[in-house]
Amino acid sequence: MLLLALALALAAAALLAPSASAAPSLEVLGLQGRLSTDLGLNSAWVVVAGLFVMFMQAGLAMVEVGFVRGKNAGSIVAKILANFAICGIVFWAVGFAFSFGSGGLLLGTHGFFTEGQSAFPLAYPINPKGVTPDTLWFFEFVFCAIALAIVWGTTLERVKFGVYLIYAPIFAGIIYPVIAHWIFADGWLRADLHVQDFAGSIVVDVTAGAAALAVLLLLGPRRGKYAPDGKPRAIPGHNMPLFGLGILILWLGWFGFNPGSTLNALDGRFPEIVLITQLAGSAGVLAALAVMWMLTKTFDIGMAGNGAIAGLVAITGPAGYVKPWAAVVIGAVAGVIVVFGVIRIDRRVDDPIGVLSAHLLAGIWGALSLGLFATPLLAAHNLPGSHGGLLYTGSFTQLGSQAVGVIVTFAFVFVSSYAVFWLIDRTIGLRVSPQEENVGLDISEHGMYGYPEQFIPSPELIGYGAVPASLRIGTGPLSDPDVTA
Amino acid sequence: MLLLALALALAAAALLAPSASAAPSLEVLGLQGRLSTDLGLNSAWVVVAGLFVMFMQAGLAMVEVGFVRGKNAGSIVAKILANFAICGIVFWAVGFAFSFGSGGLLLGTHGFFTEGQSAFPLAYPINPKGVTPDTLWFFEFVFCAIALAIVWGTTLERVKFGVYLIYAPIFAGIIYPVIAHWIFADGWLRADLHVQDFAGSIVVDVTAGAAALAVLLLLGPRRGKYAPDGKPRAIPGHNMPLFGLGILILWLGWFGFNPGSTLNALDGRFPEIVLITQLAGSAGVLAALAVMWMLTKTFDIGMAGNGAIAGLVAITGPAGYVKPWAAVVIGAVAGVIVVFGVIRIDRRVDDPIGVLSAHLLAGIWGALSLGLFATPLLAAHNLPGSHGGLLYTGSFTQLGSQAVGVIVTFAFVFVSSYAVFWLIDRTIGLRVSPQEENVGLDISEHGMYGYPEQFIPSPELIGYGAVPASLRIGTGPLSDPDVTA
Amino acid sequence: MLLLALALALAAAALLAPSASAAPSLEVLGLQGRLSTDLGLNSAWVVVAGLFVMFMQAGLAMVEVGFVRGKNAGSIVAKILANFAICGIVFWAVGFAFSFGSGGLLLGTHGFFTEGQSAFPLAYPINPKGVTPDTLWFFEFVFCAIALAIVWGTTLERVKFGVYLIYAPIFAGIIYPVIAHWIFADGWLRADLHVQDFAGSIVVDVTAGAAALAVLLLLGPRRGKYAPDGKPRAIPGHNMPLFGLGILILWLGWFGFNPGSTLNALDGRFPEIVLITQLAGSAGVLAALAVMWMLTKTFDIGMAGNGAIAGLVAITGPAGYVKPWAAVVIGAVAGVIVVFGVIRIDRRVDDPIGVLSAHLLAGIWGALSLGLFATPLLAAHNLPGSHGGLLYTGSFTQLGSQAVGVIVTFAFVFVSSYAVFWLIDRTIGLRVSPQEENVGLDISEHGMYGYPEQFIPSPELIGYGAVPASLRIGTGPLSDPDVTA
Amino acid sequence: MKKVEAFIRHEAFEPIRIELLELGFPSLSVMEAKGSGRQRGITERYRGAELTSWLRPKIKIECVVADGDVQTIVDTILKHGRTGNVGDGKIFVLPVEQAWRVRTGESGEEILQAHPGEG
Amino acid sequence: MKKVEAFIRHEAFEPIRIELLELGFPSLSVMEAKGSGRQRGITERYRGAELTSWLRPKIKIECVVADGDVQTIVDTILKHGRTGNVGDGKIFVLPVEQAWRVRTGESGEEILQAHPGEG
Amino acid sequence: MKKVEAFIRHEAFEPIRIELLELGFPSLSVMEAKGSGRQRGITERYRGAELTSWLRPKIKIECVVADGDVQTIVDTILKHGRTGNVGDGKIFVLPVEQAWRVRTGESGEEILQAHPGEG
Ligand SMILES: Nc1ncnc2c1ncn2[C@@H]1O[C@H](COP(=O)(O)OP(=O)(O)O)[C@@H](O)[C@H]1O
Ligand SMILES: Nc1ncnc2c1ncn2[C@@H]1O[C@H](COP(=O)(O)OP(=O)(O)O)[C@@H](O)[C@H]1O
Ligand SMILES: Nc1ncnc2c1ncn2[C@@H]1O[C@H](COP(=O)(O)OP(=O)(O)O)[C@@H](O)[C@H]1O
Repeated sequence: MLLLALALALAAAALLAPSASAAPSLEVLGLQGRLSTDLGLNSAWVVVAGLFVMFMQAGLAMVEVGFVRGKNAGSIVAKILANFAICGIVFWAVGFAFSFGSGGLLLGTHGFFTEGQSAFPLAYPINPKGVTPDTLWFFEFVFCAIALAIVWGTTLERVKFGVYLIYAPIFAGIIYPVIAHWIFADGWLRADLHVQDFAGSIVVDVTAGAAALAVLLLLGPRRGKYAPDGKPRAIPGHNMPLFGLGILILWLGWFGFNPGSTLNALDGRFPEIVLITQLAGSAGVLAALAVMWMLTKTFDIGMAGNGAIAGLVAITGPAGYVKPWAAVVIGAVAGVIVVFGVIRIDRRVDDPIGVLSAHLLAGIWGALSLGLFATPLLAAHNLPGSHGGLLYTGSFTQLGSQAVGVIVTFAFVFVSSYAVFWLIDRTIGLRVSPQEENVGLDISEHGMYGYPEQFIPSPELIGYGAVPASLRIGTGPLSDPDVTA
Repeated sequence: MLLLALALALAAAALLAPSASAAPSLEVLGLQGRLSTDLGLNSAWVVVAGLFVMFMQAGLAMVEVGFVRGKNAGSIVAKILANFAICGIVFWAVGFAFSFGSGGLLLGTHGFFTEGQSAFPLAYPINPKGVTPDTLWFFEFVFCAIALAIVWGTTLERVKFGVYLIYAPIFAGIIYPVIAHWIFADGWLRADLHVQDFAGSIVVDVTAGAAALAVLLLLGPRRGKYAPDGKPRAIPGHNMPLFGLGILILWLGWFGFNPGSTLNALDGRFPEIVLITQLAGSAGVLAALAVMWMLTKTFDIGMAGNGAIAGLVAITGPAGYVKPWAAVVIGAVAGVIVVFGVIRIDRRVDDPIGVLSAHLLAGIWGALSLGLFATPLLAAHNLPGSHGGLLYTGSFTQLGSQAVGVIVTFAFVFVSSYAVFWLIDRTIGLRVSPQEENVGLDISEHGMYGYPEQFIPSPELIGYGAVPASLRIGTGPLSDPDVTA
Repeated sequence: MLLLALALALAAAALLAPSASAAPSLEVLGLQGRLSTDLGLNSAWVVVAGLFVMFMQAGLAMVEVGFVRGKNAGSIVAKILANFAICGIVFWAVGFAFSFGSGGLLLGTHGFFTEGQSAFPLAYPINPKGVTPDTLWFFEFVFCAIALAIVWGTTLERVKFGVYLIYAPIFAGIIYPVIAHWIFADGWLRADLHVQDFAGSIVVDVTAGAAALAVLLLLGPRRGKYAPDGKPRAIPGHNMPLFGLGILILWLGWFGFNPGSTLNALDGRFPEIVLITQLAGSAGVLAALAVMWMLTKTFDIGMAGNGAIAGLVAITGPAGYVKPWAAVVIGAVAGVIVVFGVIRIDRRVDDPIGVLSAHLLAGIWGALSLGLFATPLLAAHNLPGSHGGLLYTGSFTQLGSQAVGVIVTFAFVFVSSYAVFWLIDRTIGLRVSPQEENVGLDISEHGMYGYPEQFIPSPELIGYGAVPASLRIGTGPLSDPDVTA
Repeated sequence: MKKVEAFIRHEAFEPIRIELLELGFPSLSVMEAKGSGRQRGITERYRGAELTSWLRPKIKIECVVADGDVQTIVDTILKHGRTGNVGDGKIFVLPVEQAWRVRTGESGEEILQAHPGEG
Repeated sequence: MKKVEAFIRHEAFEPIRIELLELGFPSLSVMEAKGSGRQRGITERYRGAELTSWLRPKIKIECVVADGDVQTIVDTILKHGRTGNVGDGKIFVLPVEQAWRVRTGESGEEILQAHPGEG
Repeated sequence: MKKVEAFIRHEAFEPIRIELLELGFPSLSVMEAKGSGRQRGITERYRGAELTSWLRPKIKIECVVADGDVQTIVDTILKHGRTGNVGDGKIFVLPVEQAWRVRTGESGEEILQAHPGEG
């Protein structure tokens, strides 16, 4: 009802709003068939790239499903759907305008409800080599949505469902847009400090990681995670095959994430970024496997997957700035970071899928690595005024900018998110009761197990026993003598 | 054997058929490198969009797997593969010609076996802004295939496998093509009555829903679904994570479904349709979650997914005709419809995955909503002669056309499908025996459980016990004292 | 550490290597916005097609997960990730240069580390109608990666993890590149003998099958597979739904595999190849289902999937050479072959997922079928100097070439792989111990079950029992009286 | 005290449970079991190879009752468990020497079922 | 010899196992069971329809011991199994007539638990 | 009548079942169990953290036979169950007072196994 009311209000507002722009609108141009082939090509490429990024929702869902216990597996599904749904509406209504709308160094102030084509300086027609505003919306929306999805990784198996419904609009409406505006659009970090982030090591991963840390500190560990003596204990996820499927989907999605961030199919950059992305992911897997083998003499499945993510997260920021060989180095270092990160962090705080290691730490490393390995040519191409990395220029300038970008982002997101979560904790509460946690979120929050046949006694499941006698058929010739109807 | 014979006959026919067209064929033009960039771009975009639609087969498969009991999970796989396979061959041989071949108001009569490029008025070279005929074939084929897949949603866990093999060719060969011709191509509903359906709320969803209802009425509920007093009882699906994966894959596929239906990457419309699709899906999820929470105080996972589907189904018809704000309204209403639909319908007939609510009801709503919210500009662009919606024009004309489109489609598909299913029921029978239903379709129709380790006693599974003594190795130093070889 | 050292060495090498080419590099052209729209379009299409091929890693993973026992399901994930990772780095460092770098009839000798745009004769700027070198790299890399993944299909549930780490670099670095060079690039089989293989029935499937046979002969069957009297016994895979998901993902991927092999969006060929691919897959499913039904009166799920793969494998080679009707014949024959292949081969050697039938036999049939059904027009278009098939020309010439291509490929790959595996067997050993095999690879190689909750007693899993008394909360009003915290 | 152990078909359990509840016997435990007896094995097929299964799924009921209640329990199980086909199952009665209720630590016959007023 | 059979909550098992081990009783077996007793059923919801579950998951412990050890075992289970809420479970004791160790073929009371030195 | 209960390794069951069938004892039931005894726990690893498992999977056989058949059953289990390693399992014999066949309602010793001609 509330939602309907909101929708109708929006509708009214939109109908009344005067169409601000004087230039022939894209819509009219398109209907007249006057769009250029280049614009069509760029938009098609970026929409398709965005589709692969959207699919990362499924990837993350499967990773989380795989890494939680079976009694909480269903809740992941509801969580992903609700957050993705909220993000879609909020990012359309306000998030996109705040982040990519024209405005100033602090915040975009135009383009609410994607109204006004000229409100978006990165899109056509203001940037005639680019994509249509709706294309830009979609591509940036899926970024925001995956960042939001990552936030919750630290909260699995114990957070109240209501927390999503409160924080998601705030994140998609203002927290993420602020950072995106500052670093991806024309905000101060980019314009004044030349902070560089090709596809979001900072904007997506550091942001998500900072928020994930904020909620985790308030939420505390899962029951039983730490023995009375404080030693962490393994709470293994219940399904490695689905985890593996998730990792492969995420990897696939990254080929939309990084190469699509060119917002362009015509500058010849995106295929090389595909290669660079692959190399970093490869190196992340191999480094993580190797380190784990040295530590435990086993080839840890979860760590191999975490290594892939770490490598891919780390290359996200520098993907458009570095040479292929550097991608191997960046990915391998990320793979090492993630292993030690997971093991160390596990001693203190309970991060079920490794968000703090694979996203926050690897994202920071990725942001800084750009300051080490960016070639001057690519730095200049991507942002005139920015600098090549230490390795090429001998100068710490870009590295310093990167560090500032990371610190500012972390501070802003952590503080604002902590405040929001603190308020939630003081009001409706962040965490389900111990009883609910014991029995699992599927049954306590969603009324039904994710795997009913595993948890409900078969005599009570229709089709496995609970067929009332009155429905039984008589005896007769049976092919399987042990099956009666 | 039969199939081979058929194939050889086709081969002979194809070899003998004179190549009808006089103009230089696309094949020759292409081989000479004389195709235009625009045609290449359009075709590439539409093929890629079609790939995402094709992937919806996997999405629907996972939704169905998740929503059935474990003993019937494997049969979904065989079902999807067989139907998809049949549809491919039949839609190539005759379905495409009937639906999109040139001909008349009732049925296409040219272009069997995709022969004759000029037989397809919507494709290049007759429509030089469009796509190649094979591209059109693929895009329309995946639509037909998903419609066919949806039909079976009401029949899960009790229908005979043979039913698919009989009905699938009829549906893909004639039932679906008739409707597609009438509404998508140059049939009477579109040409004379200006029925509008951008991407198939009617053609795909009402069609599938009508056929699904026909077979359901003949088939009856699953054993035990209704208590002796007639009260419906929950038969929970066995796997919410795979259900969730399926929903996300379907959502992804919808970004091919709707935006790809522009059949064009150059009119600038498809990115906005991406946005509109997302908004409706979002609103569907949130409305369904909200309504269920009001009804039961739980966040129902299955309903969240059904809400997404309902929102996406509803926007399928009007996607190319409405403003973004209207998509929010359309999706939210669909989300409400689906909840009450599922609950009410469950009292009377047994629809395991909610086809009648999420596809039939939401599809009808989507078709009608176009008559409410279509903007005059977009209506004129999509089909000269059609009208804007009630909200803009104050006229019921388009709404009336839409209603006629729904009624005609429902009537034609329901009656023809009912006849076919009635005949099947009277001959080989629609339904497996009660014993087979009890033991599950996996074992009774396919000879093996979908999850053998869950149903076969471990002592009888090789590797879990059934290793004959003769294969055992002697004793020796074992690292795990409890494992002998 | 080793990896890091390697990476740093590579970095040094790359930094020092003089940029060989004199022409303005693609990078510079692109940065200046001087790339042609056609090049952008072709590259975008081929990158996207490559993404669908990359996704086949997930498809194969799910097929293998589905077809193994639950105790080995997790190991599939680690296997896929490790092989994919290794392949990425090795194919970048050397594999691509050996296969597609310019050089001679035997091996490419330029373009290590993808350096030197002019080193790749199939790519722009040498072939200005084509794609950028990085695009070509990615597309060919995902081919190599899937071939490598297929190799391991015969070894599941008993091979040591270390074997992957040794063989993968050799396969991706030299064995596969040799065959790719000979048949896909400008090697002797293609240049001198006009062996034709559109998308890899030989290069991918015969290659993978030959290596898979080599390792299988050395490895032997799974324990208990053959009864003491030599009769094969069924070891059913544990998860048909994930198997089905895998098949559908593979099918989707094939629409990148075959149509993307045009390396071009502008010659109008790729949409027809989409149609042809679908027809062969369809026919494969239906033929396999039909034959199995005749043999066993059940609709075998696994065989339906194997039939799809066989049909798709068989059409891979001739996809760009034949008419649609021929695709139906080729696919149907492959579907028959795979059924008898699986059943016969199962009597002698233990091939858990049917690599030898669905890839090796179907691949050989596909390669030969090109010699039967290739139209002269398309043969000439694809490779001037090659011949149409027997059916059109009455000549055995092309058929003979195809047979030579198959034999040479099989011989080279089988012998070289057998040698490598023999060496591994004699040194670290190919196979885990009987105890490890009994307990499953997940626990023995990776330290944790793929489904911990299925194998670890619930009282020992945190959250299902093992919460120490000290963490229990007191009594109080509980909504579910049976849950204490 | 006696322990009644019964191996029955899954679909027989629900009516048995309901009638026992009505008769004042809410307390019992069940377990999944597999059994072989007079019924033949069934043959499954997997990609052409065969697998024969001799054990069929059953529910095992365990219910400890006072000596005088044994016949009631047995009769209820017999009444609802019978289809007349092989595989209907078996009932066994074993002696029990002592019983405790964990919640209170009480022992003896009176703890076996819920007290009339408690239920 | 006696067989102690106990139906308990899952979370009670771990401390019971640990204390029995310390007391010199490492040998026991457990099974998953579902039980109904005084606790009420719970209601689950699935897409608007209801499903009532009367059986709740329990762990069944089976432990065969010498006659004199029965009370120790029972006491340990009572100690850790009690939360005071309905659903804590029951313990039963049954007579056992003979026992064998499969590994050696030995029989008798002394095979029930590991010998002190064997561990 | 006696009930033979045996906890054995999974891989021992198949030969035991076959030999019992040949000896005229087709009727038995099995359940999954987990046990601890003299065997040590094993340690699993998950992303760097450890998990120790003390309980190992076993099959529990339950077979009710006439008094005179106990030794045959026990011998068969001992014969095929023994590998000589710790963890081979245990066999227990319990008294049974009465038995019914659900299919016919008959009771007594003769219902325990299939009649010679019936099988
Ligand atoms: N002697 C026995 N000991 C243990 N379980 C038995 C015994 N006899 C039968 N059962 C159990 O009862 C089930 C049904 O036995 P069956 O012989 O088929 O019954 P019927 O004789 O009524 O046809 C078996 O699957 C098994 O679980
Ligand atoms: N008479 C009995 N026979 C078999 N199992 C029983 C019996 N009584 C209780 N149980 C088992 O004990 C569990 C707890 O029983 P309940 O009556 O709830 O305990 P309490 O009386 O302590 O509240 C039940 O779920 C069931 O598994
Ligand atoms: N006293 C007992 N009570 C119940 N089960 C037992 C007992 N002793 C052993 N078991 C079962 O037998 C299995 C093997 O026991 P174990 O002590 O390892 O045998 P062994 O002494 O031959 O090495 C255990 O896992 C457990 O399931």
